[in-house]
Amino acid sequence: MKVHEYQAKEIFKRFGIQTPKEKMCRTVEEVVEASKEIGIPCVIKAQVMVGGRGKAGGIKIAKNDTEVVEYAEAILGMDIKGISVKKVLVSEAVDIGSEAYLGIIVDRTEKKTVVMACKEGGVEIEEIARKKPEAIYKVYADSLLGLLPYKAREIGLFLYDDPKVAFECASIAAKLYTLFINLDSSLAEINPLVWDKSGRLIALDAKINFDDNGLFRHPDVEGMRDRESEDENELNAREKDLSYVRLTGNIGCVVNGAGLAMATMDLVKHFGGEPANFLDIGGSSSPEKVMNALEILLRDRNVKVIFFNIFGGITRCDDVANGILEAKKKLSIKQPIVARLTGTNEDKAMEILKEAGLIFANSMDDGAKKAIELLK
Amino acid sequence: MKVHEYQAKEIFKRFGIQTPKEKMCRTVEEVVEASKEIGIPCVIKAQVMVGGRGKAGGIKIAKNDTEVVEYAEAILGMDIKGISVKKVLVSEAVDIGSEAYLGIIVDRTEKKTVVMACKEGGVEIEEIARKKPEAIYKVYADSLLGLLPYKAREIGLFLYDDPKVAFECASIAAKLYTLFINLDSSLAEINPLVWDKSGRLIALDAKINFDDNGLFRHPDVEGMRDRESEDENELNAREKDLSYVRLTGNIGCVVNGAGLAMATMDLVKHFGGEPANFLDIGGSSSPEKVMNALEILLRDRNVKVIFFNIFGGITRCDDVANGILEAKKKLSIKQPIVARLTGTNEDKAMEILKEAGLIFANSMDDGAKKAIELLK
Amino acid sequence: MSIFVDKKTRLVVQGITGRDGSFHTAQMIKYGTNVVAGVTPGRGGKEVEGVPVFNAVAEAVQKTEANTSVIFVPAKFAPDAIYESADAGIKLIVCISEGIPAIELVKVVAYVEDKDCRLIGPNSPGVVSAGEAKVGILPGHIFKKGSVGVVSRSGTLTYEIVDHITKSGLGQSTCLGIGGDPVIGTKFIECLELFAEDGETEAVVLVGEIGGRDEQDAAVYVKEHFNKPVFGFIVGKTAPPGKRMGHAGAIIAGTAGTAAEKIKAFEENGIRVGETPADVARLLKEKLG
Amino acid sequence: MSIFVDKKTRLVVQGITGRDGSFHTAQMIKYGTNVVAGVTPGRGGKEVEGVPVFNAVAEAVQKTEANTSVIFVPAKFAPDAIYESADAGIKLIVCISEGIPAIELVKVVAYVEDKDCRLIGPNSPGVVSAGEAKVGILPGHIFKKGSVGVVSRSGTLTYEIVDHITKSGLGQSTCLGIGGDPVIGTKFIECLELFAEDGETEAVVLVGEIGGRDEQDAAVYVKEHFNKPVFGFIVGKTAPPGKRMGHAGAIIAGTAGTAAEKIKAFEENGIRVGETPADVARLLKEKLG
Repeated sequence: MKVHEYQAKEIFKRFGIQTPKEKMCRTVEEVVEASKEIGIPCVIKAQVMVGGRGKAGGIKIAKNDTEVVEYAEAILGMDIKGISVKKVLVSEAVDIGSEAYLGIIVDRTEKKTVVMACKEGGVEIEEIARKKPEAIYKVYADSLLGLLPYKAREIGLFLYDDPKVAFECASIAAKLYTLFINLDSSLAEINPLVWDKSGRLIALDAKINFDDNGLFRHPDVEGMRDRESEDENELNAREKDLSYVRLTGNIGCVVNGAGLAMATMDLVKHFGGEPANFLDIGGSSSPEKVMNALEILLRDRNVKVIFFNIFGGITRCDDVANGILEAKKKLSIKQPIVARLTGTNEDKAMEILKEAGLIFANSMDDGAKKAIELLK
Repeated sequence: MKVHEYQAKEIFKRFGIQTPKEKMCRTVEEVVEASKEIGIPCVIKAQVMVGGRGKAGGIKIAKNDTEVVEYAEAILGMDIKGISVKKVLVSEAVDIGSEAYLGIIVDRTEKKTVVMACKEGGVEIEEIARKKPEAIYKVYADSLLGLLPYKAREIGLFLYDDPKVAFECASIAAKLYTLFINLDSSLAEINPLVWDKSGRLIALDAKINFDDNGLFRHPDVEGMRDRESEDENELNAREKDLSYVRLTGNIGCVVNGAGLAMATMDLVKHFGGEPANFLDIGGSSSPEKVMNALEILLRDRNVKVIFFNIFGGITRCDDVANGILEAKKKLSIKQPIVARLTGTNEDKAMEILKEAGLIFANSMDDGAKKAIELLK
Repeated sequence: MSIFVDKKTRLVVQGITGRDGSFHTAQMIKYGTNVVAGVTPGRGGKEVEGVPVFNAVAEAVQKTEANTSVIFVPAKFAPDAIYESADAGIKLIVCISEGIPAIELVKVVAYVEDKDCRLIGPNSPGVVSAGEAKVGILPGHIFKKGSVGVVSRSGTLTYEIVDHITKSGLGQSTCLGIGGDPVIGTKFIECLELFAEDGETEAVVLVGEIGGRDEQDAAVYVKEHFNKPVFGFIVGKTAPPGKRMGHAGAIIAGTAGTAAEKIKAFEENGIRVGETPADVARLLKEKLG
Repeated sequence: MSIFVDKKTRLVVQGITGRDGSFHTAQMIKYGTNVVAGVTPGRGGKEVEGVPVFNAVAEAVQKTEANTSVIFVPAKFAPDAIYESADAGIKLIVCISEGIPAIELVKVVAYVEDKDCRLIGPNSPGVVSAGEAKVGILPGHIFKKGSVGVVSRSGTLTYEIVDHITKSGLGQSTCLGIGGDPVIGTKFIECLELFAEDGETEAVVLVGEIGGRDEQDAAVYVKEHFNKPVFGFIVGKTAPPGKRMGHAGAIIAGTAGTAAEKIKAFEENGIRVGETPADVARLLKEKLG
């Protein structure tokens, strides 16, 4: 789960990491009000959870009252990569001395939490990782003891020559690590970390992603979810314990298991079709779950054919079959359904579905091909 | 550092461990008031930091209003092992089902934190440890991960057959462990842990000792110190970074280093004398520290001779000598001083003290003997 | 021969009295797995499918000499279950539970690696050594004793691949799902190391997916150290960047972890990649006859 | 020969720019110890007593091949200093700092034991191998090269004993204080194991005190495994129960840890106990001539 910059900064403050004086606003009036409080010049930053806000014109420095109004009007409501800007952050214009990068993730290969630092801030870390990986300094936290103070100092002394600033930076790294662990983050990033001309070390931008598996123990974080900016169907699917991602094609896929679901999408594409979605109904099935899955799937008006690909293990094919039957009754499904159901209780499923008007497939390949055929 | 039962129970409550309904009182009037709130019968318990309160008559069950007044009057002001009772705890009379023991310490031999449980509660654990050690069930916390839930369950399932009660007990063990670690305890004990007839698991008595080395990070705990019940001189010594323990003899000992200080006391005794105290002036010396040491030492009116035994390493003998000179001037010391000063700068010390009227010794043995001689 | 599990496996089922635990205990016994004990705290003394239940793993190990455990407890309790097994001297822990927070897994994995113990998973469908033992939830009927080893990051997709292999006339030595989470106990390379020494295994199939770079690391390992034929299959070619595809680990971050770069790494290092599951079986059949 | 430290010791001083650190660096160099580096974060590039100062132990190890460290930093920072040395590959850590909370030591000791690294202390006065190297704060002038090993739980009392030994005409192989805290890195038995294999050591003196049962454990070990003569000295005979005598560890809890039971354990296991420090030297002299 992602949160907005202004939310990440609220969390930063809670953990003692200094951020610029700033205020989140939803209207031009609020922006004008905030600019008086914060002072002019001030920075107006679009709050959208996609990269490249700056290039898209979503970040502007207002140098006078007129510009405050002008930029607020321009940015609020602006469309950035398909997302409409509903909130802006009005921020103190910091007098930047130097910019650095500080971020924490779990390193899959080392199976450890890693703190990354780079003397170049404000640039995309993945870009640097690809082009000059040696510019990124990595320090691994001890898996059981956490980020030891001497390792935090290592980060500080890498970024700054002045020991006082280095130790201040070490303290920020330690706080960022505590935040990362205490809130089950999957990414906590200060980019740029600014050493300003008045001598402060300050988080000019903030990014925190959360591990969905850890959200259950952080209801306060879950409460920060911006439901407006998420796909309603994906949200709905998650609430019903389904995993759904909308794509742009027209063949709706219903599959058990994430790997098989991806394989199904790939196979549709392989044979010349276009998958409308990723949809994993998960392990233990029930007719109700299948109903819910179809309901979500059908909200996508692009779906012209439905392709069920089920390999029963824990999932019982008869459960799926019963779900299909019920859904057909209640949801008045007009699209043709191609069904490939194999494994646990496949015979029962066939019995249940024999008069349901489905197109049966005896393999994944067969199913994908039949689904594509139906579109012609 | 030790705290009273009522303070330990305040801490228990903070960590979610259930205690009886109770109230600390300083006067008979307060006890009467509390008994109305808590209900009669109630238990009146002397708050003193020594064992054997019960046997000394410091714990009574009052079955009516008259007894409340009678016992309150009897216990408040009572002398238990030389300590005057200034506070009592008025406690709900719990309907005891069964009693158990639950305690946590750091095991020196295993170098680990150990949770100890025993099905016999309300008795002294050291007594059981000596007489039937097999009755004590021990579970070691992982040094880095802490007390894992499965180990807390082991404790619960050892003490109680009913799984529900066992899991409740596991949760108490987990809370007690968290308390132990979070507050730098050296002992955290529930004795007895009572399963009462209404089905509650409740800490009927509570004991917490704190690691003095950890107190610096727990000012709230330090604030619980009962200055009234501690020896004023020992308290004073600690504040001046000296380690002092008063004994009953008449030869005052001033030594650098705890081991040597104990050796000095033993030696005095060995040659037939009686040490008045343990006093360690610590590593790095200063004339002022020596002054402070003598000031504390001389508050003990029993001291008839002073014996300095200094083996200079970090401690400089000339610092000690200067301290003695100054103290003689400012404190008008009448007692004779035997001085054995060897090691770093011993020559300078001799030079400083040559006209100070001290009795010099060329070894520990010599010093101890001379000090004893002076008493005759 | 085979790897991880076989006839000598003495299995303890953690969470045996739960819905999944009891169901799969029956399935594993049916397959021939030697299930010697179950554990559910507070249920000690009971039986499930004829298997004695204990309060703690240590007790189960002491009384039944269990050497392998399979974990069916909810994610919230799974790390503790793993610690318990590792402490009790279990040598192989197969964790089926899914949804464990990554920061817990970092601790769990470090702890287990420090003991003489291997963790497979979490979020693993389990391990099957065909005709020997089945530990986990993979459906037993699709397997046939043979010479192909299969290692996969996913569950049902593994069944699909195995099913194709069996239908092609070939069989399997050992098949396992290593789990779809970013932090897992056992990765491709460790499985390859064991397959290299397994006399029964003549070829290996690596089933990968988007996210991370385990497939790339495995590809380099195969080229440098592995002497048996290896075939690959990668899913997620149509997955958009930044979107999690079910598994916590199946996500393309920025430009890293795409199916294209994984397929490229496989092919550059001598691993033939199938276009579809059926294709993988066909390639295998061509090679092994 | 000798144990723990010798001419091959390459010492890094953690906290070298502090008051105690710099003073004792000079003293150790004067004794002939090979002090190769110092560490104080933020002071890298400076020099103390001609010794180069680094920001981190890893850097010091890399540049100077230090293999031993001595720690002079305040208690609050000492655990981190120990972790840093252990992580940097230091083989012997001597921690002089005192006042570290016991629950930190539990972690530190577990962590260090898991590495190929030994911790002496905390709250240790250090280790001296006479004529070879001095690591810590023991006064160098009282030592004389010889054949007696001394292990002690205290500081100045060790000096007293060593001084008597030297004045009796005998000398020492290695002398050390293991620290007075309840939880310490190295205990009597581990020192005895090393003294057993040290050709230079002909007899050992164990200097114990009230609290705990390390002396009792050591006594049993001596009887069962140790073939050289051992002498003992125990302080705290006059200490009252329940009162801490300076050291965090020097306390008689209930009826356990008294001087009487320690002396009894020594005598029952063939360790002759001196009544006074002078007496210990006399007993040694009788035995070794």
